[in-house]
Amino acid sequence: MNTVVLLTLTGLGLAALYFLVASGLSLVFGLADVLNFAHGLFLGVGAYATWWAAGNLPGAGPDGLGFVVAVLFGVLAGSLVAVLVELVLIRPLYSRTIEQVLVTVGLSLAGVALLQATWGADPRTFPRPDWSRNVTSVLGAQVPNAGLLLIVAAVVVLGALLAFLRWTRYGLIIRAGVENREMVTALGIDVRKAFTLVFAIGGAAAALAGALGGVYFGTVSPGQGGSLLIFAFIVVVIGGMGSVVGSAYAAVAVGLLQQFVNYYGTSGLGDLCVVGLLAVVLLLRPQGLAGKVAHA
Amino acid sequence: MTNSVVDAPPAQVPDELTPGRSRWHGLRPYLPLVALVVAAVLPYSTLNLPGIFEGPLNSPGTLQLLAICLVFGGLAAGYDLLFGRTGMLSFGHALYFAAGVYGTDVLVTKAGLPLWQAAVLTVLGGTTLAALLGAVALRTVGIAFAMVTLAFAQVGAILVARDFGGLTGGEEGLPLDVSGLPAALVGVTNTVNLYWLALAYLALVVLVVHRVSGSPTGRVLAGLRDDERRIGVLGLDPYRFKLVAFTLAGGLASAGGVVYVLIVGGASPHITSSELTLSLLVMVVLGGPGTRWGPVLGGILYMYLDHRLTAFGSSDAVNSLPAFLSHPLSQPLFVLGTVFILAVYFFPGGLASLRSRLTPLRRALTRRS
Amino acid sequence: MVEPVLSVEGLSVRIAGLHILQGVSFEVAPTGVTVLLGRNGVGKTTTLRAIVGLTPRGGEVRGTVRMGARSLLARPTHRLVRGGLGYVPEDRCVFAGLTVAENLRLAERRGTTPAYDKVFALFPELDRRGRQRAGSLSGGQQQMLAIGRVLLNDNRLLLVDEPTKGLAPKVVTEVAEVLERVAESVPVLLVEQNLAVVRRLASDAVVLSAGRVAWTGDARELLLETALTKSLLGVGAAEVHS
Amino acid sequence: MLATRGLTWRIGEVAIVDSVYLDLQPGEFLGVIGPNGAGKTSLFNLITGLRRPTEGRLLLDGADVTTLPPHRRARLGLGRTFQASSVFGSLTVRENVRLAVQAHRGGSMKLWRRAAADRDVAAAADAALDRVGLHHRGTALAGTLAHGEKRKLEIALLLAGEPRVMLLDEPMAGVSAEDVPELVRVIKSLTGDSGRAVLMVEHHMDVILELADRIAVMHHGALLACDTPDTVMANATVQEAYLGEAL
Amino acid sequence: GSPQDTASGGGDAAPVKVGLVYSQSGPLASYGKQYIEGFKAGLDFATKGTGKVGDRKIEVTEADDAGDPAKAVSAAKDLIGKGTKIIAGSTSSGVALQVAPIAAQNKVLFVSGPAATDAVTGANKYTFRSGRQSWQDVVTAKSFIGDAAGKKVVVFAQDGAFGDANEAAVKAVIGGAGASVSSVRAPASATEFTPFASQIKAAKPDLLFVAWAGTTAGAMWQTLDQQGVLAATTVVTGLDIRASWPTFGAAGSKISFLSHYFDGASDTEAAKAAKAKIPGGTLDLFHPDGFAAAQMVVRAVQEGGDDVEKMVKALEGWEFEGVKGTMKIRAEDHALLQPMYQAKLTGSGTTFTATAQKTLTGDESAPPVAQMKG
Ligand SMILES: Nc1ncnc2c1ncn2[C@@H]1O[C@H](COP(=O)(O)OP(=O)(O)OP(=O)(O)O)[C@@H](O)[C@H]1O
Ligand SMILES: Nc1ncnc2c1ncn2[C@@H]1O[C@H](COP(=O)(O)OP(=O)(O)OP(=O)(O)O)[C@@H](O)[C@H]1O
Ligand SMILES: [Mg+2]
Ligand SMILES: [Mg+2]
Repeated sequence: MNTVVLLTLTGLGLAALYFLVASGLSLVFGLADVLNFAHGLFLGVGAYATWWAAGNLPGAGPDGLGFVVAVLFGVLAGSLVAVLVELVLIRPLYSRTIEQVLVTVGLSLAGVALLQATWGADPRTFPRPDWSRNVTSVLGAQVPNAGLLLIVAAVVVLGALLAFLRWTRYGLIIRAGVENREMVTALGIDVRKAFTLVFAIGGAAAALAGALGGVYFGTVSPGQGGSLLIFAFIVVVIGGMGSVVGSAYAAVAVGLLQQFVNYYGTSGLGDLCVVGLLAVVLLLRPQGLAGKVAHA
Repeated sequence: MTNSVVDAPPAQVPDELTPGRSRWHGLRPYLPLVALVVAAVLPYSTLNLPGIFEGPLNSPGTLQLLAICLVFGGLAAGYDLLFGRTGMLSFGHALYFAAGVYGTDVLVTKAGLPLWQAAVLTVLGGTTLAALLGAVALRTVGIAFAMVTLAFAQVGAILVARDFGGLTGGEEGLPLDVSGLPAALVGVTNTVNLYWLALAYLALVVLVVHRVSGSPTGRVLAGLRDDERRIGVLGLDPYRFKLVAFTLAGGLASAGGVVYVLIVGGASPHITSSELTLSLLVMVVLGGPGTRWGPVLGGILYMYLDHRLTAFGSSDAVNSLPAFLSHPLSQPLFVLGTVFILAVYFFPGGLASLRSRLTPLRRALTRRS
Repeated sequence: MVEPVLSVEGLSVRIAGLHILQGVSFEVAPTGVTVLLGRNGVGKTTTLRAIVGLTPRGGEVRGTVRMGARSLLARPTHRLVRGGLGYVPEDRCVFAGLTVAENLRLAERRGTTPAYDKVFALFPELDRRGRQRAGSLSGGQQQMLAIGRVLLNDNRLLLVDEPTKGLAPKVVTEVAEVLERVAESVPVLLVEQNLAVVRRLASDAVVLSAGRVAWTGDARELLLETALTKSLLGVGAAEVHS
Repeated sequence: MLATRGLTWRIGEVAIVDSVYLDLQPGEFLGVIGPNGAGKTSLFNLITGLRRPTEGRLLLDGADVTTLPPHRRARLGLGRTFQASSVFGSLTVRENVRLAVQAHRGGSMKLWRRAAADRDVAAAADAALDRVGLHHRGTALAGTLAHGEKRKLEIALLLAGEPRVMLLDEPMAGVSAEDVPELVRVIKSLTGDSGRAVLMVEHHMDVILELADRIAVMHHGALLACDTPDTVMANATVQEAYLGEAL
Repeated sequence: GSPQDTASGGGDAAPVKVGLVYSQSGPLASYGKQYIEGFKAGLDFATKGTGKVGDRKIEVTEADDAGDPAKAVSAAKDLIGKGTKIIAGSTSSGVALQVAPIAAQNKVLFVSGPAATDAVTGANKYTFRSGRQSWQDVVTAKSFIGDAAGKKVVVFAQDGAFGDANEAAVKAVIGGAGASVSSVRAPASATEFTPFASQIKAAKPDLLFVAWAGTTAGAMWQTLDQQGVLAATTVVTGLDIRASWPTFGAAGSKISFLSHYFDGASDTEAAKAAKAKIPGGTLDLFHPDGFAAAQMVVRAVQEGGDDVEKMVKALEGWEFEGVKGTMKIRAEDHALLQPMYQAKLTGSGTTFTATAQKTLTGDESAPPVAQMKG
């Protein structure tokens, strides 16, 4: 019994991590129609910026309020980088999707290499509050606090994104802009601003995932973002492009599936099952679980 | 629409369908042949290109590098049959290449088959695999198709990494057992034969892609790229044509794998990764999708950079720079990534568009003279 | 001579090496409908798009376009539109993935009250189909939506590209009536192939031929002169009135 | 020749096409009119197989083709144009038509032949282009054509396939007044020979009246009337729901 | 010219070309860095600061393989084509395994570096190794449980060849001594380790042998700790490079480490020389490998000149004093017999210290003799 509880809760923690990575990806991918391979870079920036801040920024630290400041700094840095990327690299290329892919691939290579050139290839210990290393006993299962933190963060991010899409005009503008940017401008809307905003949010979500991922793994390394990205892509696609809710469902499905199959099955089967799930979902419902448009 | 991620393949008219009319009109058909001959006699040259290659053109190191570049030129050209010519964005093309590499390696090293048998079996197997998986994946379109192909390739990657029965060697890879191989393909002194083999492969792929693109089927593929529904209404089954293109491209890729494993002398799991497919995409876009020479050039250039940048990164020129420059520059991937980004801005439409971009210049010059 | 609301001078557009417009000059009167006529492919749409700043990437625009004292070229489209330049594109360009209501909501501008009443009175269909995805609307319905979107706001000039294309005769009449009413308060630059509509609405006409202005003047005059219509539009005056 | 037997297409509760019975005789020209959104294009989609009907059957030469995919129906001689022009934008005008000719003549699955060497296909394509008056645009990319030119290209694509039953979806929309008579002539010539049948949606009443042997009127997905032009034009409902007052 | 030119070796006073193909960039760049530092120090030590053997200068050419065997093969072929008779390096096992056959095909000497795979031992006549191999790790691990008979041992390892090799070695070494060995395997890409920790815990082993490399190691140790595995049983694993020590976190002090090398594990002449020579002055895991490689290269040149067969003869059975102490190249399969260490980690935060608990001699940790393949 407590194995099941343990696996469920840690599975949800994993799902939360996937969701945090996927949410930003899904937003940018589904709404701005940019297949953003540089998302892993934003993640890395968020993680390293948090790591740096905790050690060097006055007021920030590995614990208590200082930790919150450090994470905020990381998130800010991530969204700043995302905005810069959008302004400088992506903006001139809207409606040239394949070239965008090239640029984001280039960016992910160059960015990760830059992180490595600056901080080395070896994992660095991540500053984190002591409580995050401990466990909480839930129904007899020793659940890591870092996982619980991820779950809480994921729920908050989900709520915030839904509110943004539902209550602001930006959701609408972005969806329309994906279809036909020209026409949105012809309605008197500065569509570029909306797209920059999407990147800023996507970057912030990624950076948060990076920072909390750091807490979860206990280390940061340049390639960390990339390895999470593949599962995030799977989550985004299973969930349905641009659907934040869909990503949430898919993340839970993927996280739990992986966790349970890894325990009850043989090693590696978990990953195979996830990939199988992806193929099956797409063959049955090519638009993903939650349909195709960004109905928040 | 979300599908527009793949709507974008380039508005290039296939050269093959619209023979140009220029001063070189009479000569043009022979240019590829000339290029082939030049490439074939290249190993007889002792030309030294300092900075570009480590040694003279006929040194084993240079020939080895060129051979790898040529294989990837061919691979990119084959991938372009899917992407540039038909508008199918597959993220799993590495699988068929890897099938070629591991297939040959396992059949030669573990099963002890003679090379030619292993090669034939592998190419047949790779083609069949492409046909089977394509038949399933092509039930979806657009980004879903990209992801299903990615999923299949990922399964391949996991299986290779799992190292079932010690067949693939997992992350350590599987060195090719050369004891049964023809002597002409073994040893540094025979690198030139591998070069010629790679050249032959490239020529084969270019010929196939060229012929197919200029064939009635190629015309249909070009139509598919623009509007699949319309093809159906004209009385052609889009599924069949896409499957043919997918299978053909898969077969060409696995043939490339056979050549590659001989050149490198072993298989390693790098080649099963989705990054390889992504690099293929980059090669094609870098070169100019849907053009005859663009993907080839893109593939060659990409591989050249990929291999040479490691030497560039550790060169004295870089090391003597201040740290904030030399550190990133000594990371090959940093330079490679930056090159992609710059390429997009400075050569939109890929290398192949350079010619047309230079045309106004040339015209201006000739007018003046 | 009254001050024109829009004056175009020596407008030239090159796209992909093609000289599509070669020095087009004309003016749009501050009231009524000025119609832009010409065969397929002479550059009518290109003219409108150049005015709102939507020439495709790589296109090169020369000349001057002014609205009052302001020069329009080189200003971003969304500024022009917010400044009161409404544009209804040729191929409707409704947002297929959005619902009708969302399409309309998108056109709302901050700081003004959108005139939903006016739009729904003209096109009750849009009210009824508020939750339908615009992509699944019939052709005519999409056209109504495209016009309705622009009419939500006050404009100083409307550019309308072939609004009656593909509409049922009854709706053509309705659209024509709508435009007639709209034109009472806002000047309209209209591209139209349906000469019956032109006859009903237009006060001034500009005829394009192969990227140049072939004729400008009073629309009624043009349509009554058989020789003129024959040479400029390829149809006799009699057919215009049939 | 072509017969729909209670063809119905529902989305949820709404019948977009509602139990339509139509018979098309060889050589007949049937005009279809109806208000915007009446379901005309949807009916075409059902007939050509782009959509599957929820009820009803479709017969072509007496054989049931209701479940055939679009390309099989096209092989049986069903051709159409699209309301929103859908041509192969990245191919030249000439290649567009050659593709259509080739699709019709078979031999598309030939990987090793030179397409350009097939003079029959080229000749047939040029003939089709000539017929719609697009010959001079042969080398332009179809994607860059002006609207009216695309309409003509659509018709050329249709002609190239030599279909026995042709479905034209608003061929005149956006065509300049000067070219209308020309296009009318082209369309008229379609039926003249060899007993082809045409089904044409059009909002230009003068064109319909000139061409059509019979006129079908659709309204809210259902067939309101299907009769000779005179009878239909005299119908009060048609007058009220579709034609309105003339300008 | 001819279709292909291969330069031949030089004359008596010409420099000796040595090619180093290792990771300067890529995931194993920091291993590569230690290796090259060690090599330079070793060269200095073995040539007594002259960089020469007799009159002949040792001319070292470095090439970056970025961890990719294909690039390593290209670089090796290039070097061999230019007349290089000695190649060393190979930071990763994949590279070592694919370069070794190249050496045999072209009859040049290959001294493999940090690559730990057992398969390099006995790969062929021309291939030697300057580092330790997985088997030696496992033998060291065995020394933690004393009498193995009747004990229950679990191996926790990554999928793939590295994990396979470790599992097989544990089965042979510890299982062979009477313990019952089972294994829990996880994908190398795993990010969440609870299921595996639960499986291990359920197995209640007397000894847990962990073979895990990669950036997720920190998360893995934390999970084992949180699920109480570290408290319940003796856990043995290899001590990785210094930079990774902080990632053990609180788990560090609860683990029994087997170690290939760490700063302070030995106090030999060579170790002192190495410490003096390398930047920073702190030795790390792979410095001894580079150092030993240089010693072996110098020995080969001294005894063999330009004759590779003679070099092979000179190295086979050679015993020398390396950084770790007495090293011996076993003639039969070219395994490098060398001391191995048991270690403890103490400290917290970012400062940790390792201390040697016990040293196993080269003979004590010797792997079984492998069949020489070619
Ligand atoms: N993006 C483009 N690239 C190349 N040529 C173009 C492009 N857009 C338009 N053209 C060409 O410019 C000419 C004018 O096009 P435009 O759409 O302005 O004509 P139009 O007068 O609006 O015709 P229609 O009545 O058919 O709508 C046409 O010959 C067309 O082929
Ligand atoms: N996929 C769909 N989902 C929902 N409604 C649809 C869909 N497709 C069509 N409709 C609706 O079905 C009705 C018929 O559309 P259709 O396009 O057939 O009309 P039409 O008669 O061709 O009109 P027009 O003359 O304007 O082209 C319209 O009300 C349209 O909104
Ligand atoms: Mg137009
Ligand atoms: Mg319609």
